[in-house]
Order: sequence, then C-alpha cells, then structure tokens
Amino acid sequence: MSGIASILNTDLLVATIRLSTPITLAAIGATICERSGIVNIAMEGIMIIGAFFAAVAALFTGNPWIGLLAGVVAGGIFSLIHAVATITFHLDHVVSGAVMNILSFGIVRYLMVMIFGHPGTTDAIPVGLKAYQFAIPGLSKIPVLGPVFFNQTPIVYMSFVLVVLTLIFLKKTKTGLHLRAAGEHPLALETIGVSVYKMRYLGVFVSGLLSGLAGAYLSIENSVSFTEGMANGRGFIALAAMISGGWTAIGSFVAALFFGFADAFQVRMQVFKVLNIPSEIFIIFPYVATVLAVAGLVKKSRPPKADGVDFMIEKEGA
Amino acid sequence: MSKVTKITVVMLVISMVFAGLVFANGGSEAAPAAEKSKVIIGMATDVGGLGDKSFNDGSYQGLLDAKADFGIDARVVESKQQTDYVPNLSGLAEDGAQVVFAVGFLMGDALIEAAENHPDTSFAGIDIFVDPSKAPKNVEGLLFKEQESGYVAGVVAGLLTKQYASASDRLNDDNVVGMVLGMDIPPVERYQAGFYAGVKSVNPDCKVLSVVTGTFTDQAKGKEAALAMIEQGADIIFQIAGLTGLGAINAANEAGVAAIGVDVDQSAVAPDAVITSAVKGITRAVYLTIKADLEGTFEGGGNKVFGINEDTTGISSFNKWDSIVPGDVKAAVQKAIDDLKSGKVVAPASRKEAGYEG
Amino acid sequence: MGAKKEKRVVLETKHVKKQFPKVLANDDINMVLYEGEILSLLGENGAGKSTLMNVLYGLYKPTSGEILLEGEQVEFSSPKDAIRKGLGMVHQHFMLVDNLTVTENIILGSEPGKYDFIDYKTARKEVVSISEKYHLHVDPDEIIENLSVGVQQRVEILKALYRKARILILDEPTAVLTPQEVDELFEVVGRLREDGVSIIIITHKLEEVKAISDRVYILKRGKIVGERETSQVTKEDLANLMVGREVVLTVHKDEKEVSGEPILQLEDVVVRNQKGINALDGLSLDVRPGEIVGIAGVDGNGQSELEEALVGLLKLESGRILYKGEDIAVLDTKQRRGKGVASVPADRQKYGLVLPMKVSENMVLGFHDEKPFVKGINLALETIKTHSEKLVEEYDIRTPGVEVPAGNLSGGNQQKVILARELSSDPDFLLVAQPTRGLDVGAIEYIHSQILKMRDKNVGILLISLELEEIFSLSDRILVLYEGKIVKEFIPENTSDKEVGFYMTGGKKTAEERA
Amino acid sequence: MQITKLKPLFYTIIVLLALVGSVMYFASVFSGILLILAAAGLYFVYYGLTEGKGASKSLALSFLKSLLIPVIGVVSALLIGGIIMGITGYNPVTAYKALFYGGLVKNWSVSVLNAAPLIFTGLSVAFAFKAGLFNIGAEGQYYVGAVVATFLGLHFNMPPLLSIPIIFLVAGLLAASYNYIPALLKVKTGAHEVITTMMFAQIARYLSSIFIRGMGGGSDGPHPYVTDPILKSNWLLKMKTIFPSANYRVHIGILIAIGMALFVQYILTRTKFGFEIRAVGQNKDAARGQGIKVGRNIFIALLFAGFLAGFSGVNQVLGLDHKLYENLNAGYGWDGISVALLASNNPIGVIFTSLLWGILAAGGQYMSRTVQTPNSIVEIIKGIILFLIVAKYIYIHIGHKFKNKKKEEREAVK
Repeated sequence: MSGIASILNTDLLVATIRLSTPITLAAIGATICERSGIVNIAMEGIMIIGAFFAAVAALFTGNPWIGLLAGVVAGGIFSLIHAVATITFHLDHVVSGAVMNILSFGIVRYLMVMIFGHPGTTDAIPVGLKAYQFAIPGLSKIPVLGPVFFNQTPIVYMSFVLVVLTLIFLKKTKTGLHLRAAGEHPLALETIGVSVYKMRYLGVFVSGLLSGLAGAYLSIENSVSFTEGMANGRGFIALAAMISGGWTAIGSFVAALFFGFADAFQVRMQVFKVLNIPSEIFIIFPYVATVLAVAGLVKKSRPPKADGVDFMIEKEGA
Repeated sequence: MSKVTKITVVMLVISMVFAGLVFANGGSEAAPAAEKSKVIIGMATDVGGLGDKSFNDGSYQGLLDAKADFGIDARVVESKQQTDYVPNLSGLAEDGAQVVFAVGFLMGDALIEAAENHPDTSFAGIDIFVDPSKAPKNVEGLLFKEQESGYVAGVVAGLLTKQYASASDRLNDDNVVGMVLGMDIPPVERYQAGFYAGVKSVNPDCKVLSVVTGTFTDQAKGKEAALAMIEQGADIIFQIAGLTGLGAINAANEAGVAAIGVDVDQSAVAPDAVITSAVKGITRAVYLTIKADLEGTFEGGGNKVFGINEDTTGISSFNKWDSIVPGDVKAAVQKAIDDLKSGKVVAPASRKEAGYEG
Repeated sequence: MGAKKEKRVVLETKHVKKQFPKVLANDDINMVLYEGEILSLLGENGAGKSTLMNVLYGLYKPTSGEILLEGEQVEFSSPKDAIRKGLGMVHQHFMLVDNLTVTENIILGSEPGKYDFIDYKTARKEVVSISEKYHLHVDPDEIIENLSVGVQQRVEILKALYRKARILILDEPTAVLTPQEVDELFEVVGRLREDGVSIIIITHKLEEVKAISDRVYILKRGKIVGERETSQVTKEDLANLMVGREVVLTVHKDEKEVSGEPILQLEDVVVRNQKGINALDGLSLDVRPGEIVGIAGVDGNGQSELEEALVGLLKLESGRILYKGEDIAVLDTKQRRGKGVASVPADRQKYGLVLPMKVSENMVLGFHDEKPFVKGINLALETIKTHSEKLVEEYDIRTPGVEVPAGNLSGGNQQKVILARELSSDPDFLLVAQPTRGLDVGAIEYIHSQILKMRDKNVGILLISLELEEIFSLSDRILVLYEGKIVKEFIPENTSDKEVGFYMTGGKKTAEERA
Repeated sequence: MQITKLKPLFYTIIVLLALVGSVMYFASVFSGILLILAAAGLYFVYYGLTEGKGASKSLALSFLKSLLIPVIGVVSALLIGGIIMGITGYNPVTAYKALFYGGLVKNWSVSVLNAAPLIFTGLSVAFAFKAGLFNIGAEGQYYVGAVVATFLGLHFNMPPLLSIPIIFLVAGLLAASYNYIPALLKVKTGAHEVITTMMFAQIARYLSSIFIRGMGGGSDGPHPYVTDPILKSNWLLKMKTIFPSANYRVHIGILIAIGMALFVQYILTRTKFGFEIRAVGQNKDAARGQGIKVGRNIFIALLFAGFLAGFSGVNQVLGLDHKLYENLNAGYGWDGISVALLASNNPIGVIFTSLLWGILAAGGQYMSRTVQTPNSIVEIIKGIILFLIVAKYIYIHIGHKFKNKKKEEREAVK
C-alpha cells in the first residue's frame, strides 16, 4: 500500500497536464461552438484531421511550427463543413457531427495510403515541438507548481493561455457577447442588427481551429508521428469535459484536468500493482461524470438556450 | 408525369447506365489483369494493418523480399473489421494466390476456416497456433520463440541498467527496467516472460515493471506508461506494443533514457535511445515459407516454430549503441545465445513459468 | 399636451401595403407621427398592427408604399438601419438574453470600448445615467432571468433609449403587466414625451388609449378605419370603431329553453402561466346543457389558459372544475375525454392535429385505443378508414382521400377534421375555441351550423372567440373575460356589441376607478 | 368483387415467393431475384385489380418518388468519389467494377453478413427517431447484447429451438434496460438523450472488456482478449444447411433481421403503440392534447430501441463470431445511424440502406484486394452520400434557385 503514496507526486501532476491538454483544447473549442448555438460532436474527427496534417507538414518541411500551423488550419477548414451543413443548410447538428466523424477517418486513411503507401503510422518527424520545451525562469523553481505549470512544451503553454483568452473573449469582448447571445436568443441578436449566422460560423470555425491544435499536440508535440486511432475517443471525452464543465471555459479546463488526472492515476496504479482494479473503471470515469452532469446533479450545468436550435431568418417572414 | 417522377426516372436510368458501365464486359474482369504468368502470393493483415513499424510491416517485408528474389506477384490487403478476415483470406486464394498469409494472432479462426474451404491453397498464419489434431493439411502456423528474443534483450537490459550503467548517461543506478505491453496476447506475453527471465538471469535484484495499455494504436497511452515507469527510475524501456510502443520509445528518448524495440529493428524511431530491438524473424519466416512452397516443400497441418536455432529470434544490431555497449555485455549476449541454442537455458514462455506475476 | 406643440412630422407612411403569402396584412396604410406625441394604434388581433410596426422597424419589407422619416424617404433592409435612424421597438415578446446582465442586454450590438473590448465601466455608467434620467430604475448588474416582467420591459425601453431612439414603438406593452406596473409604465412614457420622444403604442385596450395617448388610429382588417384626437373621442366610439361588426353571415338559431343543472361549473379557478402571473384569477362560470356560452374578450386575457385548464393540460392553483357535479380537475386529459368532454383547440395546428399523419389517423387521434378502432393491440385500420370516410362525407371535408397527410388540407378542412373528430365522439360538453380563425366565409358558416346542431342535441357548449360577431351570432349567454376574470354577463338580445366591447377593453374597470 | 375473396390466396403466394426468393438470394442463389420480382409484380397486379388501375399506378409512382433523393444522392456521391479517385491517380472505372462486382456478386455473402447487424441497429435508431428521439448510443446497446449473448451462449445447454430464442429475448431485454437510465433522465430531468446514450455507449464499450476477460478472456486464459467459443448448439442456422451451394458463413441472421424490420413496420403502422409513438414524435402538443401520455411513449421508444440494438450484438455472436473479441467493434452503432437516416427512418428502407452499406464495405475490401485501390475511398463515399441525402435543404436551396431562374426567364419572355 506504500504504492499509493509513491504515486502521488509531482510527476503525477505533470502527467495530468500532459494527458489533459488535448482534451482541454478541444473542450474550450466546443464551449465556444456550443455557446454560439451549434452542437459539435465532431471534435474526434477534427482532431484526427488536425493531427494528420500537422504531422505531414512537419514531416515534409522539417519544421514543427509549420506543422502546428497546418494542423490548426486543417482543423478549421474541415470544421467549416459542419458549419455549412448546420447553419446554411440547416442540417441537424448531431447528424452532421456524426457524419463528420465517419468522413474524417476515411479521408485520413485515404491520404495515408496515397502519401505513405500504407495506413497505420507516418514516419517520425525530424524534430517535434517537445524539443521546444522551456522552463520559465524563476516560476519553474516553485515547488510542485513550478514543474507542473512553468516547465512545459509550447502547445501546453498555449492551452493555458487559450483558456484565459477564451474566458476573456466570452466575458469581455463585443464579439464574445454577440456569440453568447446567438446561442441564447438568436432573434434578439438579429433584431439589433447583428448576424446570427456570422457568429455561429465563427463559433464552429474557432472550435475547429482548437480541435486541430489538440490534434497537432497529439501528433507533433506529445509524440513524433501520426498514428491512426491516435485520438482514441479523446474528442468525446472533450465533449464530456465541456458538458460537465457547464459550458464554460474554466469548467471545461477543470473537468479536463480531472479526467487527465484519472487517466494518469490509472496508469500508475498498474505500474505498482496496488489494489487490482480494472483500468476500465478509471477510463469510463469521464462519461459517468457527464451523465451525472446532465442529470442535473451538477448545479452549473446549463446548456445555452438555443443550443442545437436551428435559426432561419426567413422564418421571421411570416 | 410529374416533374419529380421524370427526374426520378432520369436518375434511375443514369444509375443503370452507370452500373452497366461498371459491369461492362463482365465483372470477372474486375480481378486485375495481373501478370498471369507470375505466382501470386497474398497476405491479409488484421485491423491494425500495415504501417505499424512492427510485425505487420515485418511480414510485408518478407513478401517484398520474396518478390525481389522470385519475381512473384505480391498482394496485400488490410481488414477493416473482423468480418473481413475470412473473405480476404479466401478471396486471395480464389484470386489464384498460391500461398496466403494471415498476419496476427486474432485471425486464427479465420485462417482455419479459409484453409478448410480452399484445400488447394497453402495458408500460413503468423503468430497463429495451428492445432495439429484438427487442422487441415494446407495450413501452417508460424510461431516464434519471442521468449528467446526477450531473454537476450533482457540480458542486455539487466546488465546495462546496473553493472554497466556508467556506459551511457541515459542509464541510471536505480536498477529498474520497464516493459510497455499492448494487448496481452500470447506473443506479447512470451516476450514479457523471456525479458523478465533474461534480466533476472544476470541481475537478480533488478526491479522489472510492466504496464498493459490494452491497445496497439494509442501512442499517448504508450508514452504515459513508459514515463510512469521512468519516474520510478526505469532507465530501459522494452516496448511490446506495436504503434502504442512508438510512444513508449519516444518517451524514453525524450526522458533521456534508453529503450529496446520489438519485432523488427526499430532503432530508426529514435537512434539515440534504442539500444537494440528484440527481433523475431517474421520477415525471414515469411520469406522461407514462400521459398518452401515454391520449392514444393511446404508442409502444413502443424506449426513451424522459429527460434534462435533458426536464427530467426534474437536481437538486432546495436546500431548507434554499438560503441557504447561494453564488450562484456556483448560477450554475455553471445553466451546467452549459445546457452539457448544448446538448450542449457530454456526461456520461459509464460509469466507462470517465469514466476513473474507482472 | 405634447400634441399641442408645433406639430413636426417625424414619421410618415404612404400607401404602405404588406402582402403575406396567404393574407393581406396591411392595406394602403397612411399615417403620420408628430414629434413628441403619443400615438395609439388600436385594433383587434390580426388587425395588422404588429405587422405594420415590424415594417416600420425593418423586420419586414413592405410590398409597396413608402416610409418617410423626418421628411426623407427611407428603406430599412434590417432593424440595424431602423435603429441607426433613431427608431426603437419594444417587442411584445421581449428580445432579452436571459442569462446576461441588464447592462449587457442594453448595450448588446452597440457596446462602448476600444477595439473589440467592452468598456463595462463606461457602459454601466451610461446605463445608470439614462435609467436615472428617465427614472427607469434597474440594477445594471442583475441577470435578466431574476427580473420581473415589468422590470424586463424597462430594460427593453432602456435598450431603445440607449440607442438614442427618438421614436419608440411599444407593442402590446401592458399585455404582460400587473396594474401597478402598467401605471409605472405610463409615467415613464409620459416622461419620454416630455423629453420629445415620439411614441407609438400598439394596443387593444381602450383605457390605455384614453389614459395616455394624444391621438389614435384604429386599424381593422389591415386598413385604417379611423383617426381620432383622444381628447375628443369617447371609449364607446372607439370600441365601436374597433370591434364594430359590419353585416356578416347571419346565423338563424331557433329559440330554445335551456334549463336544468349546469353540466360544467368553474368555481373561482386560479391558473398560473409560465411567467408566474395568475392568468386565470378566480374565474367562475357555468354552462348548462343545450346552451352556448360565449366568452368574449380581447386576446391575452386568459383565453388560452382557460382552454388548457379545461382540457387538462394546465393544473389549477386553486378552485374546482365540476363536470356533472364531479370535480374533474384531478383527472388527466384522457380521462376527461372519456367522460364526454370534447374540445376544439384554438391553435388547431399545434394542439389539434398531427399534420404529417393521415387524415384518417387524425380522425381517431385520442380514440385510437378505444373500440371499435382497436382490436387487441392492433388498430382496426378498415374500421378507421370507413369511419373517417363517413366523417369526410358527413362534414364534407375536401380531401383527395383519407390517406393523405392532414397537412395537405386547407385550414378550413383541417378545422373540419378536428370538428368531425370531436363531435363524432358525441360529447356532453364541448369546448370550442377560435373555431373560425382564418377561415373563409363558407367554412365559417358551416362550422357555425355544426356548433348549433350540437346545441340542439342538448350539448353544453363553451365558445371562446376573439370575434365578437361570432360570439353574438352563436351565444345564448355572453361572458366577458377580462384579465382572468369574468367581469360581466350579458344576454345577446339585451346588449350591443358597443357595450360588450366596452367591457372587453376594460372600460368598466376604469369607469369604476373614476367613480 | 370476388377478387377480394382471393386476398388470402394472393397474399400467401406473394409472401411465399418473396420469402423463398430472398432466402435464395441471400444464399447467393441469384436466381432468387426472379421470385422476388415475381412477388413484387404480383402484388402490383393484385393491387391494381382491387384498387383500380390508377391506384396501382400511383403506388408505383409514389414508390419511384420515394427513390428520388436516395438515387440522386448515391449516384452523385459515386461520381464525386470517382472524380476523387481520378484526381488521385486511381482508375475509377476499374475500381468501381471491382467494388460492385465484389459487393454484389463475388463477396455478396460478406455484404449480407455486414448488412444483418446494421439492419438491427438501423431499426433501433429509426424507431427512436419516429418518437422524435436520437438514439446515438446504439453502439452501447450492441455491446450489452453481445456480452449477454456470449455469456448465455457459453452456459446455456438446451435444444437450439429453445435456447436461441431465449438468448435473443434475454439479451434484447437487458440491452433495452441499458437505456433505462437515459430514458428516465429524459423524461424526468429532460437530459438530452443524445448526450446520455452517447456516454453510455462509451461506458459499455469499456465495461465489456471486463466481462470478456471474465468469460475466458482473462490474460491467463487460453484466448486472451477473446472469450471462449459459445456452445455449438447455440449457433444460428447456417444457410448452407438449406442451400448446399450457399456460402458456409452466411447464417439466417439476415432473415431474422428482415423479419424484425417487418415487425417494426407492423408495430409502427398497425398497432396503437406505434400510432402513439408516431403521434408523439411528430407533434407532442397535439398528442398530449388528445390525451396521449408523452412521457410513457418516450420511455417505451427508447427501451425498444435498445432492445433492437441488442439484437444486433446477439446476431453477431450467435451467427458469425461465436465468441466475443475485445476492441474489435465495427462501429455498427454509428453506421446504424447512417442507414436509418438514409432510409429516412422507414423500417423497410433500412433493409436496403443496410444492404447498400454492406455492399460498399464488402466491395471495398474486394476492390482493395484485387485492384489495390484503398478501400477508405468507400468511407469517403459513404460520408458524401450521407451529406447529400440528409441535408434536404440543399435540394430546397437548389430548387429555389432553379424556380427563380425559371421565373426570370418567363418574365424575360414577356
């Protein structure tokens, strides 16, 4: 039983951050998207797209930063399919999301075979973003918190910043205000002359960018090559995080950390065979948490009023 | 007729034409007008598929080697789901393949099924145990004594992690090594048991950790498992997890410790970190099987076990580490190999035998 | 009075016409609005008031005609233009985002601050300053959800003022307010006028017109049928202009002695709507077999709640519903129907029919699990088919067949389907709400005759209608529903639509207040 | 007229023809198609005789109409897919030849095997849709069904005619009960079933591993990550036993699936339950207004959806795999959504869309095997088909544009 004690150390927290980063990114993306009124269950697919293009670009340019950019942009562009389908063509959001997921697998595998002659995994990129890990002087010396938050890799830092930015965007900016209004009471926004469609397109696009970034993290920062099935359900965990986080940036972040912790903990439980619980018990944790959240056991969890509600200006015609 | 129906009819016609065009001059031509003269050799991989930088690719390499030497027409197909196993195997046979390989433990039942239904084609299953008592005569299981590769690799790890830790700054004195497992299937277990035994044989008080990730495709999980063990002082990580393992090697590389690859020489993944790889000569086994069949010496109905005596199991060259690894270690490796060959040492094939509860 | 100032026209419409696919909502509207006056737009529901305002506000485009603002012609492509030109509108259904603060709602769309950042300090200051200027007291940091309807309306007004509105349109501003809140609203409006803001109030309540407006246009069926200086007009005249019935279809209903125990009795029923207001506020009435009791009243005075309470979709806060002497308030819809309570809902498409389902299926909706339409768990499709074919015949419903979706039928025929379904269950009590809304004369006549037939079959009928002439031509007794109460009972023979309209529009109430 | 007296006769003939025909066809005895066509024709004639020429004609027309969107979608998707292949340097014609030859002829048996489980999950999703619900978690109920079937299959030693129905029933019921909590939450708290069932699907996926290890899959067991094979007595009947020429893997699961589809169709169109489900799904308010219990119907719908999805799992275990593999799911739940949407939730339509999906999958494998074209193109085509068919607004959109143009032209003429 001394095992338990030795699990609980700084490394566990570092691992927690490492595992939660992609979830955090996708989750805050989803938050923005759903706050604008578009339900997005396609994060899984977008992540895969992002991871793939990031790896490929990094591989052929030899520059991970270009890879990063490629991943983010690819995610953004791919997400626009969802935007067009749901906003312009008024397709059911969940349906579109499901189709997006199916599509992404096909696209990536097809391109894999085209480019590398085989699916599975790409060759290792010459240099990954991990190489750019840097400790913030001073801060990183703080015991425990130092190594956890201030000695990290680029995208992890970005995720911290992005959480704050999302918070500011939603709370403090005009666009953020409009976006939230679009998800709560679209007509109110339209009647004061702000385009609901624009806001919703924005929401979907941003979530695409962030999910793409999450993918890039998986392929070119946390590892040095792309592998099919890399996302491995993280997109859905992100959804879970967003919901149990009550559709807020901070909430999503905390939930993501929580889920990351559960995963890190689970691996370490195995390393020292302390009490033999099937790892699955920990893996399903996020999903159970989400069910509890929507069951209303989590107070704050209130979806945007017009989340998933189609908006048609023509309707106001008569 | 209403506009709608008109359009429908038109579309139907189009689709008919389309179909017609597709079936024009008979579907049977759908099979490629491949070089009929050449012998066709087929290979079906399981869901993992090619590009695993491990045993699927290894097997494929064997096919390519044979192609190079015997000028065969090599065909490979990946399965998308388990319902595809049988049709792909029998399909290859029906396409006229002379030998059909099933790559992967999970295709075992499908292999037998396909073999039973195509008695004129030779079938071979990599990592598949064929029960001689009821298996048809045209199917052969290609098994490997992974435990032997594991054992030799274990010797390397056991010595380097403690006695010769000074050899590289990637090694420490904590006397801990770790293993990252994919799904806990027999070949994986054999590697694990062998490795454990190997380590203990030269370094009895070494702490050997291992984590089952339960997947062959999730790099992040493999990385996490490796790091978790590195935190505990492990300075050599042995990956037995396919693509998941790439994450483990990557983790070792980043964490500044060493790793040991699996199945094929994986030093390319991270030249600085990968000391060596515990290889099982899949490539060679495939090649030999094809050769045998072409020479008409293919005998099925049982298993061919490739071990150290066939020079198909063992470890790859040290590559970048060649200069680092001390001569004594290399000597010990040679000794271990000799002992295994002479049968002086028998590497355990399961955790039970190894007495490892990991 | 503001109107006494030198009259500068701020807004004018010329021959404005708005044609919707089915209805002509506005026809040749010519109206002017002077600076600093309060103009009322009086009219029944569907008279086209709201449409006209939405045209002014740029939500709809007029089919023809022009709008002049400060003398110059304008074309609003979206509300944004209208807002920029100084128009403000308070919609009947508030355009407020529930989970945002008062300040955020007010500044939404025209936030202060550099770049994309909202300068909440300034925003808050401005909000506070206007709200003080006009004595519209609100807590700028409160979340809308936590505010009463009255305060929310204040926020809406502030929203307009914040955008420097010089013309303010209030759509049914008092519909959702309590009396006190109404008084406060009037004060505010008065102050705005003093400040030179021109105001248009859309309403159908005479008292409001008299209470605050300087001038009033009366709309009827999309046309302006009159313009008056409020000071020079009596409520009676207004009521007449508004509901005045031109000669329409005459229904010959033979005299008939209604006697015996009431089949339905409501005893001071209280029902709360989702806004938490008592929509029915101690309402009592009774209906006797073989009589038609007409509920006259302007929309939004509790009609829909009365309907839902009777059918069993809304539960009572207090009071009893006695049917054949038994309290059915505790029963659910199914059970009530079982006891012979039938109803023709006002919103036939929402509550009456499942449009995508077949006519035949709609014919048995609700009876589908009763003999003879069901055998065991199976629907007796043949029986249902023949049954509905019979009804289609009987109620001459124009339909290509009983197998087509009800959605394909015209409004009139849809209504006939409902009628057929409800009447064929030969009920003892029938609730009919808005039976002829939006139907053509032929259908109206037919439906009226059917209702009377039921009356002759000694069915107790409660008729809720916004069409006063309908009430008059059908009812044996007329009850005036006003703000959730029955304020007056009439016998059609001994009253005039003027008088009833007077009560409908709350004239009585204010009369009492004066006394 | 006396023709109606012959009704039972006619129907028995039609049903028999159809049944035998389809059995033959699914057993790769392609002449079976003739019997099926004969049945269809006979029905058409009979309909004409009883209802009059016009009726039968309109029947045919409405049938064609219902095909309009799907056909457009599939054909254009195939064309787009072809273009993609062309651009990326594969020969679309040879590829499609292989695809359809493989899917329809060579590996037809595989197409059938792929279709059977899809029909069940598709029905599950479709039925939920009829009640206005989105059972996105069919995947999870599939797992439950499979696990239970395996467990019973391992321990249930009884005559097949007894054990197999029981297994189907029990597994189905447990799969249904797996939707109990989502249903409860939906009715009581309004928690959206999309979220709850999706999460439950993930939970089932991982928990199933534990059960699999418990059923012989234990890492020290003979077949790690695979359960022991179930008793032979619990296997579904193989087509081969009926038609020696049939592929030895094809089992009667497909027939059960089709039977189920007909049953669901019957439930929806001919029973009071179905009536209420549809009413609730299409207009809650009206349903409530006429005294139909909305909550109860939502509950029933979700549970029955789970029941159907559970059958899918049973079908795979008893029919094909005879054991349960871990981490080897083919995503029948997700594909179930696709086929349901494609069939616009018509149970009969689901049969055909499932077959289409099965054909594409099997043909794709054949294609990649023979002409070495990546079968992932099939996934892409599937995606395109879905977008094209489901996004009705695209057509309305185009329609508008079309009309407006027409109008302008007309005005131009004047």
